Amino acid sequence: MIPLQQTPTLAPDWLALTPALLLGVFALLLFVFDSIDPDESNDGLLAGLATVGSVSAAVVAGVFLLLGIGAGDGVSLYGGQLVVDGMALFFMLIFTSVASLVCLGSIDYLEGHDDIAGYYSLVLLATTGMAMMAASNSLATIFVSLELLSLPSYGLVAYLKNNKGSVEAGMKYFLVGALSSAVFAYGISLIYGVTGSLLLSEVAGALQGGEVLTDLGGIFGVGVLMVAGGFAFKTASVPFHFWAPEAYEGAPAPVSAFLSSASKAAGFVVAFRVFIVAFPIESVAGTIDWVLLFQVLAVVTMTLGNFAAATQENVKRMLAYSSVGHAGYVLIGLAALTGQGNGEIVLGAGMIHLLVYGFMNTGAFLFVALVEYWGVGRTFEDYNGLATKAPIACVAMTVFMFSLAGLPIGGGFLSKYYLLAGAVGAGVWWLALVAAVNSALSLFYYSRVVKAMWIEEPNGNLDRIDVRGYPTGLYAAVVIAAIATVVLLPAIGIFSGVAFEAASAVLQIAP
Amino acid sequence: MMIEALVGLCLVGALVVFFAPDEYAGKLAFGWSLLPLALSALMYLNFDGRGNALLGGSLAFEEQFTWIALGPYELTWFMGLDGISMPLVVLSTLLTTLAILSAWTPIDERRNQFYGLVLFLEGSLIGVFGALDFFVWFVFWEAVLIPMYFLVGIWGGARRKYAAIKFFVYTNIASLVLFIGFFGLVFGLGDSISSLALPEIATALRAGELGPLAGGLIVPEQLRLLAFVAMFIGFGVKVPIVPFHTWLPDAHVEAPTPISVLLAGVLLKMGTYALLRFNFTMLPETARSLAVPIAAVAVISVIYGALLALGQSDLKRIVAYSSVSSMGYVILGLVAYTSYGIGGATFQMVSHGLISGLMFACVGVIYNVTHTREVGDMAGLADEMPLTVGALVAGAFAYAGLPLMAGFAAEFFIFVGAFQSTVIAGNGMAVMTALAMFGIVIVAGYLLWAMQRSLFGPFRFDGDYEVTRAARHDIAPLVVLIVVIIALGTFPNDTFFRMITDAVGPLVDGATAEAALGTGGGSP
Amino acid sequence: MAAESGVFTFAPAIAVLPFVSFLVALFAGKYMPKKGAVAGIAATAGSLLLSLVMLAQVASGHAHHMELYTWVGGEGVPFELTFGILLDQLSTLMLVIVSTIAFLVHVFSLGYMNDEGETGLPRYYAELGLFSASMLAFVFSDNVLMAFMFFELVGLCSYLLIGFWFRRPGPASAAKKAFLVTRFGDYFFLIGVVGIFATFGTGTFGGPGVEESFPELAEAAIAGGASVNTFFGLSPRAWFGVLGLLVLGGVMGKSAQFPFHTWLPDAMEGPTPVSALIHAATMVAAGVYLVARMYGFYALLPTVLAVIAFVGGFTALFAATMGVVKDEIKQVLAYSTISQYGYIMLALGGGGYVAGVFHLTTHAVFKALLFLGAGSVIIAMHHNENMWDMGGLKDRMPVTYYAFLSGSLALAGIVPFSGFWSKDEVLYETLVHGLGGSPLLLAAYAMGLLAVFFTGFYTFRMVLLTFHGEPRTDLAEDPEPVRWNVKIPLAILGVLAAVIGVINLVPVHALESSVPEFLHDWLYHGPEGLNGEHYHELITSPEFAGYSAGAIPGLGELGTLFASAGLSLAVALAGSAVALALYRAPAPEEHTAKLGSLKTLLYENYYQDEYQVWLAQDLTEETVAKNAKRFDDGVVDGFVDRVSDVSLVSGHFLRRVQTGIVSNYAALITLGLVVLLVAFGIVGGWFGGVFA
Amino acid sequence: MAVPVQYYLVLSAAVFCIGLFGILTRRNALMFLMSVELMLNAANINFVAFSFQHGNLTGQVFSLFTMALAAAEVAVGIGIILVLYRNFADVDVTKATTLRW
Repeated sequence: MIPLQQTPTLAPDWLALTPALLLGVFALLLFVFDSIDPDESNDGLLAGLATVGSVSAAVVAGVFLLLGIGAGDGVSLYGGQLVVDGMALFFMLIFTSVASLVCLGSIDYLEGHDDIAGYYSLVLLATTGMAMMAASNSLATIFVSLELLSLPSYGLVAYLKNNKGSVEAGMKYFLVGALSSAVFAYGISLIYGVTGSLLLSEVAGALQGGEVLTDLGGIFGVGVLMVAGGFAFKTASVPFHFWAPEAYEGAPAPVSAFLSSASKAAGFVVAFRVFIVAFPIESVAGTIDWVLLFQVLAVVTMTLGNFAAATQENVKRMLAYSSVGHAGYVLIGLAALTGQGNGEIVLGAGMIHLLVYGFMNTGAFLFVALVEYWGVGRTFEDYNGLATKAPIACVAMTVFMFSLAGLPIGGGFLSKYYLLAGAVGAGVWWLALVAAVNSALSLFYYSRVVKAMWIEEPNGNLDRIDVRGYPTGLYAAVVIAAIATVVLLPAIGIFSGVAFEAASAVLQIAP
Repeated sequence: MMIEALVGLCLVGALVVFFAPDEYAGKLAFGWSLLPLALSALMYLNFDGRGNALLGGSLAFEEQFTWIALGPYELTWFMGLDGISMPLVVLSTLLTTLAILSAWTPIDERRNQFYGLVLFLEGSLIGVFGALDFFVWFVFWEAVLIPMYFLVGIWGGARRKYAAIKFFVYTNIASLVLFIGFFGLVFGLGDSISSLALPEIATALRAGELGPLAGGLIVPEQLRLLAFVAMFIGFGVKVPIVPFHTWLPDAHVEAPTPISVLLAGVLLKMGTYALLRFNFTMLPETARSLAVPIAAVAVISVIYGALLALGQSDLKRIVAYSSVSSMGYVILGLVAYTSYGIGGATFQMVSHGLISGLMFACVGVIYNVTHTREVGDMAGLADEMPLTVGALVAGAFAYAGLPLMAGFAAEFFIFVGAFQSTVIAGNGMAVMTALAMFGIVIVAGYLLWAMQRSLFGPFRFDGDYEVTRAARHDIAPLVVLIVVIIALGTFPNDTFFRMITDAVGPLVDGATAEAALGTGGGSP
Repeated sequence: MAAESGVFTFAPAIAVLPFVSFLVALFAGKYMPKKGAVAGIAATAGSLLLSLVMLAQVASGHAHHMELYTWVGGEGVPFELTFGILLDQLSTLMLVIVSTIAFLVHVFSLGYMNDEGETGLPRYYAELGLFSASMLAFVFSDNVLMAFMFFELVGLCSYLLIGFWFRRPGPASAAKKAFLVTRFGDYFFLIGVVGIFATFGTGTFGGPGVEESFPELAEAAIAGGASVNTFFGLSPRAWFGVLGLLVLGGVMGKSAQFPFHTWLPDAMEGPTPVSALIHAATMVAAGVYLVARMYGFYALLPTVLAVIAFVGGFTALFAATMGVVKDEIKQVLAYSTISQYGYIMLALGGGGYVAGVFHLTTHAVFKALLFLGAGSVIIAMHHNENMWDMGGLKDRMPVTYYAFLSGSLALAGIVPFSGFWSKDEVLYETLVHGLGGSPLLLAAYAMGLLAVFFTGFYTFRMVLLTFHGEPRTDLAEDPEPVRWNVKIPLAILGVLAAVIGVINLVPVHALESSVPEFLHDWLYHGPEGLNGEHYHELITSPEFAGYSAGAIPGLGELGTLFASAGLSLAVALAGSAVALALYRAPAPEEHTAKLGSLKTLLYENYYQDEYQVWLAQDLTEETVAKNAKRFDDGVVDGFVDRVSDVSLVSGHFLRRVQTGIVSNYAALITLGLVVLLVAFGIVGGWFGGVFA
Repeated sequence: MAVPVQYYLVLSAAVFCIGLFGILTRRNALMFLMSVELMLNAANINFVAFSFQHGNLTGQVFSLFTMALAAAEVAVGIGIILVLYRNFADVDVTKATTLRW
C-alpha cells in the first residue's frame, strides 16, 4: 500500500486519537447502560455495544492508516506527550481488531455469568490503554497508559470469581505485575534522574554526545534495564514471563486470547518506541548495549517458550508457552537493530508478525474457548477426532496452528520468514538459526493439535458437543480470524507497505 | 496465464473434491485431474521457451507482476517455464492423475478429503516448478508439506504418525536452513538487486555483485560457501542425499501407495530441481570448488543407498532406498557441469519419477491383494497376477537401466557427462563415475533377488487373503507408465532431452567450454 | 550407391519383423493357432530372406552404412548419439547365421513346446521374437552404444527365457544368476563405452560413408596423426588398452569366458531350443562377435590381444575338462560351448581374425545342431536328461542319431567335418603367431591343443552313452517318437555341420590354390578399415600389435600348416579313441571313479560357483548390506531420533522451572534482573564511575 | 544545596531493596502488596529528589501519578486477594499452586 503523497491533516489534531477515544467512550457507555438497567436480560446488547465500539475503532484506525494520516513524523499532541504516527495507528489496528474478535467470541463464552457489562467495559478500557500506549511518546504517558492496560487485565483474568484457576491466575498475574510496574517505575525515575526529562525525544537529546553517560552511566544503565524489565513483563519475555503460562491457562479463554495477542503487542510497541527513539543505540551502546540485551532475551525467551510448550498435555497451556516463544521471535525485531543490514525490515517484520499473530493466536485461543464452551476437555487427547464433529472449526484451528508454525497457509508464514531474513541481514546468523530450530520444534507441537483433531480416533467425549450445540458468536469469531489469517498471506502487501513505512519513520530512516 | 490456470485448476479442484460426496470423490478427482493433465500436455506441445530461465532465456508462459514490497525488495508474482521445468510440470500432472487412479482400490475412507489433498498437492508442485520469484517459489515449496502430512498421517500404515511428523519436521528444518542461506546471499547482494526474482539474483551473483554481509562481518567468499552449504543441505534433505535420507524410507513405507508414487515421483525432484536452480546455477564457482565432496556424496548415496536396498526385505523399502541411490546419480550429473551431465540429471529426474512411480504402483497393487510387502511372505505371484508381475518386471529392468527405457538413457547421459567432466583435476570425475556406475550391478542384484523370491518359484502365500487378479483401473496406470518410459528411453531427444539441453546450455557453456565440446581431458 | 540403396532401405526390417512377431505373439498369441509360433516362423523366415539379399548385395561389392535416427543430438550436446545400420561382410554373414538358426529353432519349438503341451506359449514365442529382433539389431549396429543397448536387450531375453518355467525354483534362480554374472561384465563394458565416447567423441565402428570412426581415430592417435583426449595422463596406447580391457569385460561375460563362465551351465534350465539358439549359437556369440566387430581397435593393442588369447585358451581347456565328467547331456554341451568360445577368443587374440569368424560360423551350426539333437532326445526321454538312463537310441531315432553324429564329429574336429577346418585354422594361426615370438601365445596354443583331446573324449562319451549300447531304462527302450518339425531342422543342420567347412579350406587351398578360401576372400574385401586385410596389416605392423608369423623350425610355412593340422587331428582322434575304448561296451560303467579326488573337483566345477555365490550372497548381501542396514537404522536414523528425544526431555526440565509458587517467580525475576545488571554492568563498565 | 542528591538515591535504593526483600520473603498477600508500595515509593523519592535537582516539576507531577496509581493498584489487589481467600480459604500466596509446569 503506497501512502498518499501529501498526508491529509485533521481539523483539530486530537481527532487523530479517535480510535482511543472511541474505545473510551464506549467503555463509559457500557457503564451507563449497566447502571441504568442492571439486570442480565440484555447481555446481547452489551456485547453488541462493546463489539461495535471496538469494530468502529478498528475501522477508524484502519482508515487513518491507509489514508496515511500521521505518516512520517506523525501528529504530535500535548507537547509531544502523545504522537499518532504510522506505528501507533498500525498497532491500534491490531489491538482493536483483537478486541473485536474477543468481544464477539465472549458472547457465548460468558453465557450465564453476571456482570457482563463489567467484563466488556474492562476489555474496552484495557484496549484504550493499549491504544494510548501505542501513541505515547513520553515515559509518563507510557507508564500511565500501561497501568490503564494492566489493572483491567488483572480483573479480567480473575473474572471467573468461582473458578480456582481463574482466581489463582489473577493473583499471580497481579503480583508479578505489581512487582514489574514497581521496577518499571523505579527505572523511569533513574532515567529521569540522569536525563532530567521524560519526553522520549528529550531523553535522546540529553544523551547526545554522551557526556551525561560518562559519570552517570551506571545509573542510566540500571534504569534502562529496569525499564526493559517493565516491557518484558508486558510482552511475557524471560525473565518476566512467569505469569504468562498460568494467566493464559487460568483466565477465561477469550481473555487469554486478548492478553496473549493484544497486550503482548502493546508491550512491544512501547518497547520499540522507547528503545529506538529515547535510547538511540549509537549513543548508548558504550554504556548499555540494549541490542545485545535483546539478543540474549530473544534467544532465551524463544527457546524456553518453545521447549516448554513441546511437552505440554494441556492445549491451552501449550498455546500459552508458544505465546512466550513468539515473544522471543518478535524480540528479534529489536535484537537485530545492529545497524548493519536494514533495520526497517526487522522492525517492520516484527510489527507485521504481531499483526498476523493478533489474528492467528486470538483465533487459536478462541477455538480453545469454543472447546471449553463444549466442555470437551483441555488435553490433546480430549481433542481426538474433533474434526469429525466440527470440521469447519477444525479447519480454522488447523489454519491457526500451521500459520503459527510458519507454514504458508496463513500470514504467519511471511512474517516469521521476514523476521528470519531480517536477522540474517543484520548479520546475526546464529539468532536466525536458533529461531529456525525453535520454529521447527514448534511445528512439532502445533501439529500435535492437528494430529489429534484429524488423525486420531475420537474417544467418546464428543457427544457433549451435541448437548451444547454450535455457538454462533464463537464460530463467527473463529472463522473470521481464520479467514483474516489466510487472507493476510496474499494480501499482506496492504499492511507490509505501511509497516515498513512506519518502521523506517521511527528509525529515522528516509523511506 | 497458463501456469496460473494450471495451478488454479488444481486448487479449485481440491476444494470441489474436498466437499464432494465421499463415494463419487474418486471418479470426480480422476476426471478433474485430466484437466490439468490435458492443459499441461497442451503447454508441452506449444512450448516455445529458449535457453535457461535464470540466465536470460526466453520463457514460455511468462507472467510477472508485483505482489508485495518487502522493504527494499519487491516480491513479484513471477511464473514461467523453460526446458528444465516444463518436463517436470508434465511429470507432476501425469503422475498425479495416475496416482489418483491407483488410489481407487486402497483408499476406502474419507475419500473426498484424500483426493482433495492430492489435488492441492498437485497445485503446489506445479507452483514449485513454475515459480521464478523466490518467495512465490518458497510458498509453494512449503505448501507441499501440508497435504503430505495429512496424506501420510491419516491414510498411512501402522507407524504413520511417526513417519508423518518425522517427514514434516525434518523437511521443515531443511527449509529453514536453506531460507537462511539464501537470504544471506540476498543481503550480500545489497542494492544490486531490487526484487527477489530468481533470474535477477542469479545474474547478479554470476556477475560477482556479492558484497560482504553485515558490514564486513562475513566476507563474500565465506558468504558464498556458507550459503552454498546451507542450501545444499536444505535441498539435500528433500533429495535426499546420504546422510539426510532417513525420513524417506519411513515416509515411503507408511504412506499409502498413491502417495508413495507422488513422493518418489515428484517430491524428491523438488530437491534436485532446486539444487540445479539455486546452488548449481547461482554459485557455479563454489560448486566447482566443492566438486570433490559433492561428487563423493553422490557416489556414497548411490552405493550406500543401493546396499541398503539390498539389505531390505520389504518391497516398498527396497524401492525407497533405491530412490536414494538413483538420486545420487542426479547429483553426480549436476556437479559434472557438462551438457550431458546436467541434462542427463534433469532427464533422470523425469525418468526416475516415472520408474519409481511404476515400481511403487506395482508394489501397491500387490499389497492391495496380499496385504503384505514382505518378500518372505509370498512366492510365485507371477501365476496369480501375471499382468501386475509383468509390469513389475518391466519396472525392475527399467530401474536396472535396461536400454531403450528411460532409466538407461538418463543414466548413460549422466555417465558420459560426468566421465568427461573436468571439475575435478586429473579426471577425478572419471573415477567417481566409474565407482558410481557399480550401482547398476547392485540395483540389478537386489531387484532380481526380490523378484525371484516373491514373484517366481512355486506359488506360496502366508496370509489369509485370497490372491486374485488386480482390477483394470489398477493395471491401467502401470501400462501407461511403461509406455511412457519406453517412449522416453527410445526417443529421448524428441520428447524432452532437446529442450532440456537447450535450457542447460547456458549453464555449461560459460562454465567449461572445452568439457562441453567433449574434449575435456586430463592429459595435455 | 544411391542406385542399390533401394534394397538396403529394407534392412531395418530384418530386426523389425521379429519385433512385430513379438508384439503379435504378446498381444494376440493366445488367440492364434500354434500360439504365435506361426508369426515367429514367418518373421524369422523373412529376416533370413532379407539377410540373404543383403549378403548378395554386399557380395556384389556394396557394403552399406545408413543412419536410422538420432537418439540424441542437436546443438545442445557436444556429440551425437545415433542409431545406424552397418551392413558389411562380417555383419551380413552373422545376420544370415542368426536368422537361419532362429528360423530353425522356431520350427523346432513347434515340436519341443507345442507338441509337449506347454503352457504360456505366447510368452515363449514373444520372448523368442524379441530375442531374434534384439540379436539381429545388435549384429547390424553401426556403433558401440547401439551395440551395447541390444547387447543388454538380448541379456534381458536370455533372462526371461531361462526363467521360462518360473514356477520351478531352478530356472528362476538360474535366470537371475545368468543376468547378474553378465551384468557384472557389462558394468566394465559400459564404462568402456562411456570411455570411448569421452575419448573419441564417437562410437561408430566405421564403414562406407562414415567420416570418423573410433578405431580409425585410435589408429591415427597411436600413429600420432590425431589427438584425442586420453585420461589420467596415460599415453594413447595405454589408455586404449584400458578401454579395450573394459569392453572385454562385457565380452567375457556374454561369451561365458573364465571367470564369468559360471552362468552358462545353469542357463541350461531353460527350454532346449532356447539353449540352442541363445546359449549356443547366437547370444553367446555376441561377445566374440563384438571383438570381431571392433577388431580394428583391438588389433592396435598387443597386450589386450594377448590377454584375449590367453583367456580363450585357458577357458577352452578349463571348460573341456569339466565337460568330461558331466552326466546330463545338456551339461556336457554347455561346457563344450564354453570351451568352443574359448577357441574363438583364442583365434581373435592370436591374430586369426578370419579363423575366429570361421569357427564362430561352424560352431554356431554344429552346436545348434547338437542342442537340437539333445532336445529331440530329451523329448524322447520325457525330459530326462541323464545320459546314464539312455543308451541304444541309435536304432530307435536314426535321424536324430545321424544328425547328432555329424555334429559330434564336427565338434570333435574330425576331418572332413566343418569343425575340423575351423578349429585347425584357429590353432594354426595361434601357433604361427606364437612362433613369431610370443611365448604367451604359444602357451595359449598349448592349452588349446590339449583341450582338443578332452573335446574328442567328452564328445564321443556323450554320443556313446546316449545312442549306443543297450537301453538302460524302459524309457530308452520305448522313447516317444518325434515329428517332422523336429527332424527337419536336425536334417538341415546335420548336412550343414558336415559341409560348412568348405567355405574356408585353408590347407586344401595351400595345396591346390584353385580351391578358393571363400571366407578369407570374403572378409578381406570388406569396406575401408573394416576388412581382414587392414586388420592383418595392423596385426603385423610393429607400430601396433606387431605380430609376426613364424614357422616350426625346418618345416617352413606349408609344413607348419600341415603339421599343426595333423597334430590337432591326431589329438582329437586320440581323445575320441579313449572315449570309444572306455564306453563302447553294451553296458558301460562309470569310469569317473578312477579320477579319485579329481573327480569331485571336476563335478564341483573347480568350486567356481561356490566362491562367486559367496561373493554375491554371503559377503555382499549377508554381510555388507545387512551391516549397512544395521548402521543406517542404528546410527544415522538413531541420531535423528535421539535429537528429538533430547529436545523433548529438555523441554520436560524447562517446564519444571514453572513451580506454580509465585514467590519463586518473584525470586527468579529478581535473580534474572540482578544477573543482567551485573553482566551488563561489567560490560558497560558502570562500576567505574557511578558515584564519582 | 544542603543534601546532595546521591544521598536521596541511596535512600531510595535502600527502600526499594527493603520492598524487594519483603516480596521475596513474605507469603502473605497483603504484605506482598505493601512491599510493592514500598518499591513504588522508592521511585517517588527519586522523582522528587531529581525534580528538585533538575529544577523542573516533571518528577513531582509524575510522583503524583504514581501515588494515584498505587492506590488503584491496591484497590484491584484487595479485590483479587478477596476472591483468592474465597477460593483457597487463605491469603498465603504460595498455597495457590493448581496451575504449574
